[in-house]
Amino acid sequence: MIKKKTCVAMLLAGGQGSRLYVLTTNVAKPAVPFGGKYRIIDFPLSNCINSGIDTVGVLTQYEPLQLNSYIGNGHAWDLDRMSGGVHILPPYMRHKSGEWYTGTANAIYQNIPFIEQYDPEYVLILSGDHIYRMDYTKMIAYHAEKNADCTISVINVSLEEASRFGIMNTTSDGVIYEFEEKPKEPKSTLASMGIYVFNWEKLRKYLEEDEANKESSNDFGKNIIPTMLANGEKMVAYEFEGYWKDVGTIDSLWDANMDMLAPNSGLNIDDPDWRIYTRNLALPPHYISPEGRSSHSMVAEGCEIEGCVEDSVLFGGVKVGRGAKVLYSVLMNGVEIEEGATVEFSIIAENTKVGKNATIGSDEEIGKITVLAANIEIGDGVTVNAGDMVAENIGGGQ
Amino acid sequence: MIKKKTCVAMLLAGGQGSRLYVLTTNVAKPAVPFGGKYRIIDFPLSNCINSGIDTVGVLTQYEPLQLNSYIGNGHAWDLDRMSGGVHILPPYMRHKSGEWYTGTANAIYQNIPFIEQYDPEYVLILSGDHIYRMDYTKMIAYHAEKNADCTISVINVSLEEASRFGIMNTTSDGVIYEFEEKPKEPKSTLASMGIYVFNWEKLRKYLEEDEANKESSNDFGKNIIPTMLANGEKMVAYEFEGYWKDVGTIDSLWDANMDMLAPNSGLNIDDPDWRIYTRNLALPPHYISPEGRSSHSMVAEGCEIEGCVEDSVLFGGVKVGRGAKVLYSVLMNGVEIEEGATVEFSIIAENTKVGKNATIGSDEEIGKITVLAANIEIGDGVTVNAGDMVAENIGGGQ
Amino acid sequence: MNDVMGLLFAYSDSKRMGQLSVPRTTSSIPFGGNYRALDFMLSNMVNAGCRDVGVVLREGYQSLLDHLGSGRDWDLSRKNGGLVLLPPFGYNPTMENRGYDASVKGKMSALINNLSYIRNTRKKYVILGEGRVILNIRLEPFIDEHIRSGADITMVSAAPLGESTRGIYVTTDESSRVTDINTYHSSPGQLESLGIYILERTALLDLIDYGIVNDMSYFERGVLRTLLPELHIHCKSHHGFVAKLQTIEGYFNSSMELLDRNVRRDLFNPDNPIYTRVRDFVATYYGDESDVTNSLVADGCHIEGKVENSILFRGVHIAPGAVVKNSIVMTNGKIGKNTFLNYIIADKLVTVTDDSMLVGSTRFPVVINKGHTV
Amino acid sequence: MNDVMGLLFAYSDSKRMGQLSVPRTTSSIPFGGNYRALDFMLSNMVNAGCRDVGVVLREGYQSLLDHLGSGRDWDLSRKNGGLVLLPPFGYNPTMENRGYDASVKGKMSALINNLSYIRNTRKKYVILGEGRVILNIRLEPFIDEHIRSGADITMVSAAPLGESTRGIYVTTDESSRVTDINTYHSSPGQLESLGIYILERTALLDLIDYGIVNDMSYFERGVLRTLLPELHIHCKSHHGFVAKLQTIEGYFNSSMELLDRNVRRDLFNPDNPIYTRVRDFVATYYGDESDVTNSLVADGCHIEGKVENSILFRGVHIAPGAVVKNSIVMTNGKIGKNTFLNYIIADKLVTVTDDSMLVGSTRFPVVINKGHTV
Repeated sequence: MIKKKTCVAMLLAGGQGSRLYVLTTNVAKPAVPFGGKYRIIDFPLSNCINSGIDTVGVLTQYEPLQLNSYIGNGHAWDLDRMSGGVHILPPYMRHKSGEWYTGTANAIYQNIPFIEQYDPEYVLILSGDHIYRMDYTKMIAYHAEKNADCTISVINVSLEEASRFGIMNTTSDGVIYEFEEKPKEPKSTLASMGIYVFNWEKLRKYLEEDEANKESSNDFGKNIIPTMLANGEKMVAYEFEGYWKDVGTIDSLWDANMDMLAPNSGLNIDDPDWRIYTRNLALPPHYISPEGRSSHSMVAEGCEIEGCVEDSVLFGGVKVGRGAKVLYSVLMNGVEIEEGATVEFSIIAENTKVGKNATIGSDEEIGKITVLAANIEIGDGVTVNAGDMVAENIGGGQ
Repeated sequence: MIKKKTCVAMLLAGGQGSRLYVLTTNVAKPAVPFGGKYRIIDFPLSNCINSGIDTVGVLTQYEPLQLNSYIGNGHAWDLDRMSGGVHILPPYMRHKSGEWYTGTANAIYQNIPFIEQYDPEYVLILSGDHIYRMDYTKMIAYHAEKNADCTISVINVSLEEASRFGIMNTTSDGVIYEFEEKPKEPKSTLASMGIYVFNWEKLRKYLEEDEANKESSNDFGKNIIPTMLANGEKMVAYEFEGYWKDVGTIDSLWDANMDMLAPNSGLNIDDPDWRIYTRNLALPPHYISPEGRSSHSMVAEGCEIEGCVEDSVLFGGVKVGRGAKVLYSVLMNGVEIEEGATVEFSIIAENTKVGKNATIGSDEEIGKITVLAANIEIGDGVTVNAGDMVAENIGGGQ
Repeated sequence: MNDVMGLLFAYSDSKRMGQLSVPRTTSSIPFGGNYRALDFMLSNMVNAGCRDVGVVLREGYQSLLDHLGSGRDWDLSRKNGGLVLLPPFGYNPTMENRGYDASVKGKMSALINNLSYIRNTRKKYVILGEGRVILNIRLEPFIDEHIRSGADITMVSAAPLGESTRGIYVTTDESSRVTDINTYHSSPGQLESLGIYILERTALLDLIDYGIVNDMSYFERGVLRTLLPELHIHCKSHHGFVAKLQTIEGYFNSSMELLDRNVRRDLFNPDNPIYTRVRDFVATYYGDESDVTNSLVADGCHIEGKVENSILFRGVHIAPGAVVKNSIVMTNGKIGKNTFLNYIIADKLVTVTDDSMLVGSTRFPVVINKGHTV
Repeated sequence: MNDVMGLLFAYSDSKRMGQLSVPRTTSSIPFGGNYRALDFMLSNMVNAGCRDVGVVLREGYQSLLDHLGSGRDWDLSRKNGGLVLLPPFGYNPTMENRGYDASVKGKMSALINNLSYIRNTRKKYVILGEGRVILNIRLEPFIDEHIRSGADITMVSAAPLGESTRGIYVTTDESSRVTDINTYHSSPGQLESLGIYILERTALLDLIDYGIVNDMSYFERGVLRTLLPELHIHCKSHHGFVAKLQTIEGYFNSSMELLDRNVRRDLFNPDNPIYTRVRDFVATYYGDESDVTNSLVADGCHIEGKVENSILFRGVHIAPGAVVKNSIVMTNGKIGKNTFLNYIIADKLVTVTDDSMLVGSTRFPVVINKGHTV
């Protein structure tokens, strides 16, 4: 019934993503919409199937329902396999007791039986909040070639940025001899991307030991990796070249969406040999009316544009009324901007309505992104200031 | 993406099933094997798809992994739907807190958002420990015709048995006016089968009120049904005719397996218009050697029979060596009975080995079923007494 | 409604669809930016609760096989039944059909060849439909009314579609019962059949049997017409948008109607969604200099030029300086720099090289063949 | 091994399979209680990591379409690629093939007709196989050795299978390199090709091109033989059970070999499982009076009589008093009361009425046609 797999991927879908504020009130971070058609989790899932990895465990304990119904049977990502496929793994009860995941390592520890079913050689640990396209098979081949116990994917960042990341200090042949979390004076610029390949036998041993250690916070970065390093296991850095962005904050999420519009950003999703898959909405083509305009923008299916859209990303079914202006903004599925409204430097979540002649955000304070939560209504003529986060309806009379 | 459904089924896969002892040490009760090819949960799932209900939530907090990997993408039951399908629903974390299911009603309460996605008219509540074939559409049609708020499926039991069940006292037109849990002096013989149809709007209201009541144990039988009755909601009994058996104990599980062999038991699974679906194991046909014999038995794929099998149910890949005897027993997948061994009135769980000339159970004390747990080895010549439950290896020297 | 099956006739012999029907059957012609013609009736059937749909193929069906696949994108991939492709060429002298003459034409022939499928799919009702008829229709109320009315057949009709010849026209009495059926030309007050019939499966089997016994070649003007005195055919009108693919000019005009907001609301009604094969294109990118007005644009396009009153299918590239007016560019078309297109239908995978100019007219839209470079 | 595709030739022209091949192509003949012939090579390919398998059909493929469905039971149902049914009749004069002569025979013709599939499936290696060759072979070590050896082609062979004529026989040197290829008759010391070839996809494209340019009709005795001086064909032997369906007698004898425990262990090796269409039958029921010895019995049977040295497919009913010896009863056969069968092959859905007696012989097993009542 269950076949042996060379590599099983475990995707840490993580917690609430509180730095995305109102965007994750009812949505787990990996399910946050991105780039006109996608949700963040589409990227690691698509990378998996494109890399030939067809067994993926998604570790989550926050709002698994939505993730569960989004992922469904996995067909959208071709992960509806008879053996393997994609499985949502919330914490579960064993015998008389159960416990929540206490850390990233504990989440994997609690799912050892899931992994053991497939008797894999390697386990690939991924996280659910990064936008990137990566062929994991190359990393696994590198891991095998180097005969490593653990391979950590790293990206070269600027020296200024380096102190914000976990930095890998390596010898000339890529072997990691030191790991520094957010070093004040970084010795290298190789930042961990939070993507690990482990020999499964080895990892299981460390997970079990870590679990037995009451002092441990059961985290990969804080406990497993340092312990393995200290024990002299062979840990190597695999340098990734290409676009990679953590979209865990409002600013970085907005930035990454804008990167969709910049040919030089390196974020090229339109590659027929490396499709990013997503759940389909069965919408018709979008329509631009005689008065409508769209430039330097991405527009998805089902939109109806009668106003002016510039430098923006419009998800499925967005409506922009006559005379309305949408500039440098991200409008998620089903957002409606009524006649004469202006939206600038904003992220508006799903199905929210902006009334006539309302003003959302402004271009006067660049970098201050305005955010409207999902399913709310902003009344006619209302002004929402740059940088505000709106979680509830605002009536037109206010 | 998600379509409205007329009826959503919620399957209470329940707890550990402790009255099945060693059979549920690592397996949730609904995943216990039954009838040569099936697991208990195959019955309600097959009933659902055969009744045209393609959206099923499986509520579980005990060993969801195995249930999850057993159900996979739902394809075996044709429940791998793009909209709907089968979903495992363990308890999950909301915002900062999460809680385990405190009772059957609480399990549904916690999954109100799951049900609301499909905006159903009716919700069908099922439990995961009964063997029966039932067309739920007839029950739902009856519910609609009677204009009921809640319809409870009942089965006519003998007066002696009645005090072991929840008994529905009804007026002549089937309206329930009283519900008695295990009455000492039953007024009727209509026993609840634990299958309910509710108008969803109504049920949701009662779930919410029940949740607000700190005194409640959040259980359908103890709280929701009595409260609805007390409030004068229209509750009707739908009388089911056919085979129905709770397989929550060793004895009833053994009985129900033996019913597979009795043409008059009413348990006819071999109906091409009402298939019971199960996960396929990709085994070849079974083989009976020149010395082998099988009579009044069910034998599944992959078995190799060189001994004598009578009045027994053999699951996939069972091996019975030369001179071995298997009588009135249930041997689950991959069990091996070596040469000369005798197995009588026993249930042997998956992949367990019985050594040469060993003796398991006896026919001297009828009704005393012997149980061997999964994945253990009983040494050559060992005797296991009638009624014993064996959870660990027994060496041949003992 | 689980007790209904669909039977979709996806062959057709419209030679007047010209170059568009060379690489495919009419039902497979791309329409409306995302779709193939038969997606509409197929989705209507699925939305009405059909879990079994037989699609009757004949010639040029390879493109339909690719498009439909296992039926999963319509949620019709089932262990048993679901989407079943019924090739008339799969005709075998099995016992059921033995002795029947399968050499008759059109719908009658298709029905006879698929007798065993119709016999073995044990649903109470059947909806017949045609892949080349494009409309969005919620069929559940029609089924309910059919059951209530007690009619033998419920037929869905519309005001005559104009351009067509060979339509099936019906005269009805004041109770909407069909009193006459004719073909080729309509008389005033007649309605045109949209090829959608709702009836009990056993009634369909009886009609097929009648056709076989009486050696009739045609379903509507043969079997139904002959039986009119005893057969209660209830005619119910559909008032929304309808396109019936028969000529290139008609195809072009029906496509352009989609630029009307009311037509889109009707045909793309989200309460009765139209499904199609999922292709996983990205959203469409509009460049700095793009200028698109009154156009319908599918996903995956990359637009740097000017587009007006046009329909762009998935993955179309419009280079800077290109001007595309009153045109239809199908999937993965590449329109080069400084080109000018007016009244053009570019089939799939067409490349228009830089600096080209191609002009047709409303009455004569010019078709560029699939895969061609001009 | 994700970088391998399979190409399975599921047509064949064995007229000597008699009545068994009337309702189906040879690759679709039921074998071994649960299977169709091509399940074996298809499973071998899937187990070797092929996620793309093209199945080349020609005539009588309706039963294969039913059997394979969307490919899901082999886990080959994919959004892109997966199991692809390649009908040679789907031949279109597309640009790739234009000017090529597709009127040549057999494997060469099948390859030419499916050039665009082979071109577009961007895997590095291809495994060619034949649906009528029944064996269980772990191909991954063969692929590994192919890559290590540097050979152009790795061919899987076995000792000549005896009964066959028209086999492809090869002579090899001491390094197992093929030095000669001939057909019809084998010389002492020669090996027979099992139709399994492993090579790079681009190498296959080159060979097809060579065949086209030189107007060759045959793949092995034409293209490969001609190129032998420059082509390094590495021959590797398979030592397990092999059946190649060519005659009814051979089919019968190969089937009966399955009653040998060692043959079953080899052919049904659980480390290389053979998949087939899932049919959801119950386990087999043995009645009080049943008496079954030395027989292979699939699921869903209901046995009240005596069965000896036989193979029963799924859903076979053996009534009380029936005696079935040395016979093969295919799916859903009904054997009536007090019947006596010896050396009989009953095709699917056969009914043997009460009190009948039917006797063939080892050299002449009697076939009862599909669906017949005798």
